[in-house]
Formats: sequence, C-alpha cells, structure tokens
Amino acid sequence: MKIGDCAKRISAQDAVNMIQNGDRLLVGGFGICGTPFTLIDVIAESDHARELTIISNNLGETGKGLGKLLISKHIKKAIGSYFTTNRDAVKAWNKGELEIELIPQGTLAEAIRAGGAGIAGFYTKTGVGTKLAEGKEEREFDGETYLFIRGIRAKIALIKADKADTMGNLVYAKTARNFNPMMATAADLVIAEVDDIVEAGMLDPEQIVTPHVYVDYIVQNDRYEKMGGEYVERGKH
Amino acid sequence: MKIGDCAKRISAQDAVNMIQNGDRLLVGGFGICGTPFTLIDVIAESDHARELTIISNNLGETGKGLGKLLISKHIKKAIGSYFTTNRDAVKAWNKGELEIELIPQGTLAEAIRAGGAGIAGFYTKTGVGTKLAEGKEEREFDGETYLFIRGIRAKIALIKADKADTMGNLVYAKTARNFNPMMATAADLVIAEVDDIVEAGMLDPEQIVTPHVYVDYIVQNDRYEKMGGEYVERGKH
Amino acid sequence: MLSAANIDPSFIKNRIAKRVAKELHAGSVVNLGIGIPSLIPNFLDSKSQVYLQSENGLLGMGPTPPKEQIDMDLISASKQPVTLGIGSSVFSSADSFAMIRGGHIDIAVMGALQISEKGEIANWSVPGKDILGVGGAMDLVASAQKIIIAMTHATKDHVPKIIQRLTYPMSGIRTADVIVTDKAVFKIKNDSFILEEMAADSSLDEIKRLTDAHFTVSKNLQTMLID
Amino acid sequence: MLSAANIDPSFIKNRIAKRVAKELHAGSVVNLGIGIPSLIPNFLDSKSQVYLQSENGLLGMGPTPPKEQIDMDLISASKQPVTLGIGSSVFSSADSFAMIRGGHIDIAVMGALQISEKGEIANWSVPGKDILGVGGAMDLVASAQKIIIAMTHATKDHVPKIIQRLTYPMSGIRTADVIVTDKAVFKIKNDSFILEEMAADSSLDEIKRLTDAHFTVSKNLQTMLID
Repeated sequence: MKIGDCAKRISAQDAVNMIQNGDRLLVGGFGICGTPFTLIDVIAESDHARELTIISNNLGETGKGLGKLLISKHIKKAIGSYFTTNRDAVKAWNKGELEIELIPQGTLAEAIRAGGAGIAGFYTKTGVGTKLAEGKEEREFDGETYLFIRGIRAKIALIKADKADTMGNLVYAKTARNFNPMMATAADLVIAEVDDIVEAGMLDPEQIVTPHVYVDYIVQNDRYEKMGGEYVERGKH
Repeated sequence: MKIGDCAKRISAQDAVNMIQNGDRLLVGGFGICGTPFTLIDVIAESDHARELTIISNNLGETGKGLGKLLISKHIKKAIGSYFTTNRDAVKAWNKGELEIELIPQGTLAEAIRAGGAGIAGFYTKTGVGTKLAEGKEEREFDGETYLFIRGIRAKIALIKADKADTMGNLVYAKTARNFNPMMATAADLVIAEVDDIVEAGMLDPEQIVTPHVYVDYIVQNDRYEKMGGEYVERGKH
Repeated sequence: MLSAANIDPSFIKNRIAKRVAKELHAGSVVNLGIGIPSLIPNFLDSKSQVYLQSENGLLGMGPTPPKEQIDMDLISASKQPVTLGIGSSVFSSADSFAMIRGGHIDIAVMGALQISEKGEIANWSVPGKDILGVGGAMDLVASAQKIIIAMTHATKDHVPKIIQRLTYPMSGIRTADVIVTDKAVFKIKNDSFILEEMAADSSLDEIKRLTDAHFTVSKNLQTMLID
Repeated sequence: MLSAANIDPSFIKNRIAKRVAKELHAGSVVNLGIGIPSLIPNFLDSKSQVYLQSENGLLGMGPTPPKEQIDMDLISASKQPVTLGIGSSVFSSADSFAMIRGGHIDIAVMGALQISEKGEIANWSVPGKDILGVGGAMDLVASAQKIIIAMTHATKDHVPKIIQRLTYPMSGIRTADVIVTDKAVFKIKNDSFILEEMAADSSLDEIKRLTDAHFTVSKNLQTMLID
C-alpha cells in the first residue's frame, strides 16, 4: 500500500469535525510530551466541540497543548492526576469554570488500560486512607486494604505517536509513549496524530506498540515540527 | 560490562538448586513455544524439587518441555488453560496422580499480569455462566455480569527469552513471547533462560520488553539449539 | 447429486470453511479457532485484507511457510508454524487477550459441539469426560463482536448438534450470530434461528430431520454458495 | 560553625540530596520525586549502578543532556530533559505503574510537607488550598519497598514538619522508613522515630526544638556525613 493510499488518513479538520459538544475525550501526553498538538490547535479554533470532558494526565502546560483549550474555553471538566502546574487550570477551577476529578497517576493509567481490555474494575492499594479514597469501595485481601477502581473509557481518543504505517500500526518516541498506548485501546473512535507515515511492512512486527486494530484514523502533525528537540509551530521560528 | 562479567548469570544447575520440594512455579511457554527447555531438563534430572505446582498455559507437549516433568513425576498440580493434548497429563489426571485447575487462557494471562502489577483482583466477563465460574464471585456492572478473579503470583518464575543483555534486560522471539513477560513480573525469584547474552547497551531501549528490574538470574540455554526452525537437543541430531 | 453419506469429511470441512470465508469482509480482524476454522485461510484471497489474530500473541498471521522456512518460535494458537503478514505485530498473551476481551476482535470463527436454539454455544467440554482444556474459547465467546460457528450439521452418527437446549457445558452466556454447517447457514436474531441458506445437495426435510430446534425459514432463502 | 539562618537554601537542599545519595546502594532501582530528590543524581557516581526509574515510563534515566542534545520526547517525571543510560528501557505509563505498584521499585525518595511520629507521609496537598495535583505520589507511597523522605527539617518560618499527628492530608497508610533533613537522619522502626545522625552544625537541643514529635536517640548516634 502506497502512503498516498492510506485509507485511514484524514485531515485534522475532518478529525475534529467528529467531535461533538459535550464529548468525553481521552487525550495522550505527559505535560506536553507525547501530545497531539495539531489536533488540539484545530479544536481550539473550532466552535462545535465545547463543554468537553478531557481525560489526560495534565492539561498540557500553561498555554501549550491542552492548555490552549483552557484559554479557548473548550473544557468543562478535566480528569487526571496533576493540574497544579498549569496556572490557567488553577484559575479556571477557582472561578468555578472548570470541574476537576483527581486520580492518582498509576490508578489513572491502569483504569484506562482496564477500560480498553474489557476489565470492569480492579483493586489497588494506591490511595487507601487518603482523601482520594472517599466514596470508594474498600476491600481487604491477605490482610491489606485495597480500593476498587472502575475502568475508564471515552467516546474519542486523541493520541500522539511518532510514526504510523499505512495500516495504522504505531510506534512512539521514547517517553512520548506514556499514556498513548492505553488510550488507543479505550475509546470508540481513536485518532492518532503522527509525525511520519510509512508504508505497511516498514515497521518491525516486534517493535509495533499499538497494533492497527486500535487505530481508526491517522492525522499528520502538519502544524508543528521538531526544532532543537522541541515541537515548535511551523513558520513561527 | 563484558559478557563474562554478567553478575546475574548462573548455571542451570545452580538455578534449579533454588527450587524446593512443593514450590509453586510460573513457567513460560505456549505448548513448547517460548519454553525454558534447559531448566526443565535439569529439574527432570533432580530429586530435591518434586511435588511442584506448575502454573503454565499447558504442560508442554507429550514428552517435551514441561511434559518431561510429568514423566519424571515432579508435578503435583497444574494450573493452566489447556492440558487435553498432552496425553500424559490426561493419564496422570485419570490415575489421580495430577491435580488440575483450569482457567480460561485470557483470565490466566490477566491474573498473572495483575499478580505482578500490584492488582489484587479484577472483573472479567469471560467464563460467566460456565462451569469454570462455579464458586466465583459474580457482580454486575452496567447491566452485564462479571466474574471476580484474584491475581496470581508464585515463588519462582522460569521464563524463556531470546536474548538478555548483561544487566538482565530481555527481548523475545516472535510468538515465543506469550506468557513470559507477565511471568517475569509475578514471582519472588525470576530466572530467565536465554539463547544469547549480549552486552548492556546492545538492546534498543524502545525494544526491550522485560526491563532488567524483573530478572534475578540469567541461564544460558546450553542444551538445545535451533535447527531447521525447531529446538533440538545438542548432540542428538 | 451427492448424498451426505458419500461425501468425504475433508470435502465437508472445506465446504464449511469456504462458505465462512465469504462472511469475512475486508478490513475485519478475525480470530480463527482450531479445527474447521483453521482451514479458512485457504479460501481467503491474499488481497482480502482480512487480518487474522492468533490469541498466542500475533495479529496479521500469514500462510503456512514452506518447510525450509519453518520457525517454531512463530506459531498459531493451533501450534502450527505460520508467517508474519505485512503489517503484522507480535505481543504478549496479556496484550492479546486485552485485545480480545476489550472487544477489538470483529469476528471469532469457532467450532462447536452443540448450539442451542437461542444460539448458546457449547464448545469446550463433554459431560462425563475429562475437563482438562478450555484455552481461549471462553474469552472469545464473551468478547468477540460477532461469533460465527463453523461445524458439521450433525455428528457422524447423524445426531443433531443444533438442539433445543444444550446438554453439554456451555462456553458463556453470549450467543452465536451465524451458524455455517455443511447443510445450511442460519442467522440468529433476537434469540431466534433463521434459515438463510440451504446447500444445493440438501433439502428442507433433511435439515429439519437433522436439526432438533425451532427455526424459521427466511423469505429470501438462498442456495448456499460454496464455490 | 554556620548558623541555620545563614545557610542558603540550595546549600541545604544539596546537603540533603548528598546524604540521601549514600543510602542508594549499587543495583537498587530508585524513583526520585520532584524537588530535593531530583538533585540526587548530581551526587551519584556514574559507576554507582543505581538505576533511576521515572514514572512517566523510563528505567535507567541518565543525566541532563547538553543543550544541543535536548530531546523533549525524552523527559523525566519532573518534565526535564534527560538521557538514556546504558541498559535503559522505555515503556508506557501503565507498564511503569505496574512496575511501581507491583513492588519492583527498591527505593522511592520523595519530599514531604509533614511526617507524623509514626512515619505517616503528607506530601500532596495543603488543607484549604486547591487539591489539584497528586501525580504518582500515592502509588509510590503505597508500593515502593523502601521510602526515604528528603526534606528540610522545618519550614522557612521554623515550624516543625515532623509532628505528632499530621494536620495535612496524608498520602497513604504506608509509612516512611528513613527521613533525611538538613539537621538529622531518622530511621523509623516499629512505628517509632530513632535519631541516627545529627548534622555537625546542629545540636540535640535544636533538633528537639524543631521537631514536634517523640523520638529516641540511637545509642550509636553519628555525625551526619555531608562532607
């Protein structure tokens, strides 16, 4: 299959058009590492996809990545592990403009994996005895207390990979992998933003992290390029 | 670190000496694909490690891999998903010489992953309404019934990888990966049999499947070599 | 016309496999069980874009290799040597069943010992015999998006396998969607069996005789396409 | 002798980091939290064989790269650019926390806002302030084999941080094993605090004044090694 014939490839605009007001989205990334920058920018420019619930470890950084959607007021609720360092998130929360649900990072990662793996829920020791355990079912196993956590799924996942092949197999760049592989499994519709698309057969079967079955659409990251190790907007450097 | 200086490397005999009568072992492999042949052969020849409980998808094949430990009468109980095709297992079971606990293959894989990942237990739809659900807790989520499954751990795991580096990082060969990566996480003592040992730094960080933290000892598979695509005993061909 | 008694078993099995192959549309991710389902790849065009998942940790299973290319580190769930198709990937058993359990397999094709008239599946154990193997059958029954049963219509002794109530242990509460036998194709909708196709060498009388279950005949009953 | 008031904050932080570094034995797998713990790599010999795990998906974190080698696809959990040490591996957040939750991290070094005299840890939230971040703190508290707390002995306003009962929200029911401050090293055994080392520029009186908790003084009380 030639790269031009990649049936899963669509434009960022076509991808964002699939998002509707009030949707629940999984968005990959740790801070802004492994973030679908182009897709986020197109959401920020759109008006049909507001009141979003975003499940992501952070809301990017202040003014970057998902941070842009705070400024553009697209986010109603954020579910994740760490929002303190994004001062726009703190401000929006203080003004009552943003709901926040805090989940320990490992519990978040495992809950998304469970959501994609047909696991209704699981028991973890993380968080026992803390404020984040309030309202959660506790259960003892072998003399230790565990919390029950439900799997997490969303309607749409926006993830970021380094490369896709034309079938939709994905590989990631170093720690930009983070939450992306689990999110690829846990949504009804999965859109992968990638820096490069290669022909099917070019990726080593042993190195593929996300098999193509998980990926519905591929979007080329055409607004950002890596310069000096950082993603910068094309034409803005 | 030079290969000769690999601190984790021990002989198969020294590895097997760590196993005690009545121990509970995780053993990698699907049939005889991805099986620690050398370690199993040394157990078969030993007399201090009988009455074993073996957790493995199968008991190898008749007379091969774990099948040898049936002939040498080292196994008291087998926990796995499919024993029908090993006629020695069927015979031993009929004679009351072998206990068998049957677990659906996916539930087995997930339970071992849970055991290694600090997950006390999880809910799966697999097996609901069947004989294998008898005695298991049922619970409804979103109108569907799930079974509760506890995580599985063992004292020792014997796994098979293709290559180790001198630190103990592992990569696997194609479908010989199967249960090995999860088993590497779910035992107090993990012994990895490998075909090759390479210097640390030779394996791509993105391609390592089992990080060294999981591996206590490395044993070179020195009794078998691959000939015509199959593992055959050295000197017996 | 051939009478059933004269048809050799491999002819029957291949007929079933051939008919099931037509149900596998381009782009679908399919898990094939042991037995008759394992014959299906022989009837898939190499350009069919049907992606075969093998539960031991492989997506994109290619055909059986020639003898000199056999690598027993690369096998199917039936433990037969296979190859890596273009765009294939390998992964652990945990990741493989995460894929299955998570509902990412479009179609599972499996054999069966019995099917109830509601579509309940018995395909792992025979009462009174040893219960020593289940494999991935229950995971696939519980979680594949669509289940196609590929089996002979009756036993060698002409005992119906499609029956009112299962007498063998069932494999899960999920029911089958399509049943393909050497005599007929049934679809199951809202817990009821509908005869959609009939083999040219069979008859409604024969199918009724060999089926101990209620079924309706589709208004659009077709001749089973087997070539 | 320097008085505490004259010591600049980075000197204090480095002292703590330096002392903690001595607790990290060869072969151990260590997760370092943000703040003071992140200074520890500066005091580890490159041949120390201490393997740094970063919860965003990296084992074998190497030092900060020179500016021209920075790759923001390779960062620590503190979101700082790092490098890949020899024998390092990268993995997903789920695999990273499977490693943490499964008890495969030998030592977690973390900062704290308060430690109770039983060793309970408060290090994620301040009452009355926004509860908007927890990160991986609770996972590490729940599951690391050994927990070392690296923190200043008291707040900037000389308010004790080691106190009888936590007033800040706790991070888990697991307690700390070792507390390293700029004044002292405590070990916690059977729910009781033991003063093991005291800084040369401190005194038992000062430590008692700045510690609002019961502790015993070890018979082998040593001078804290901070060369």
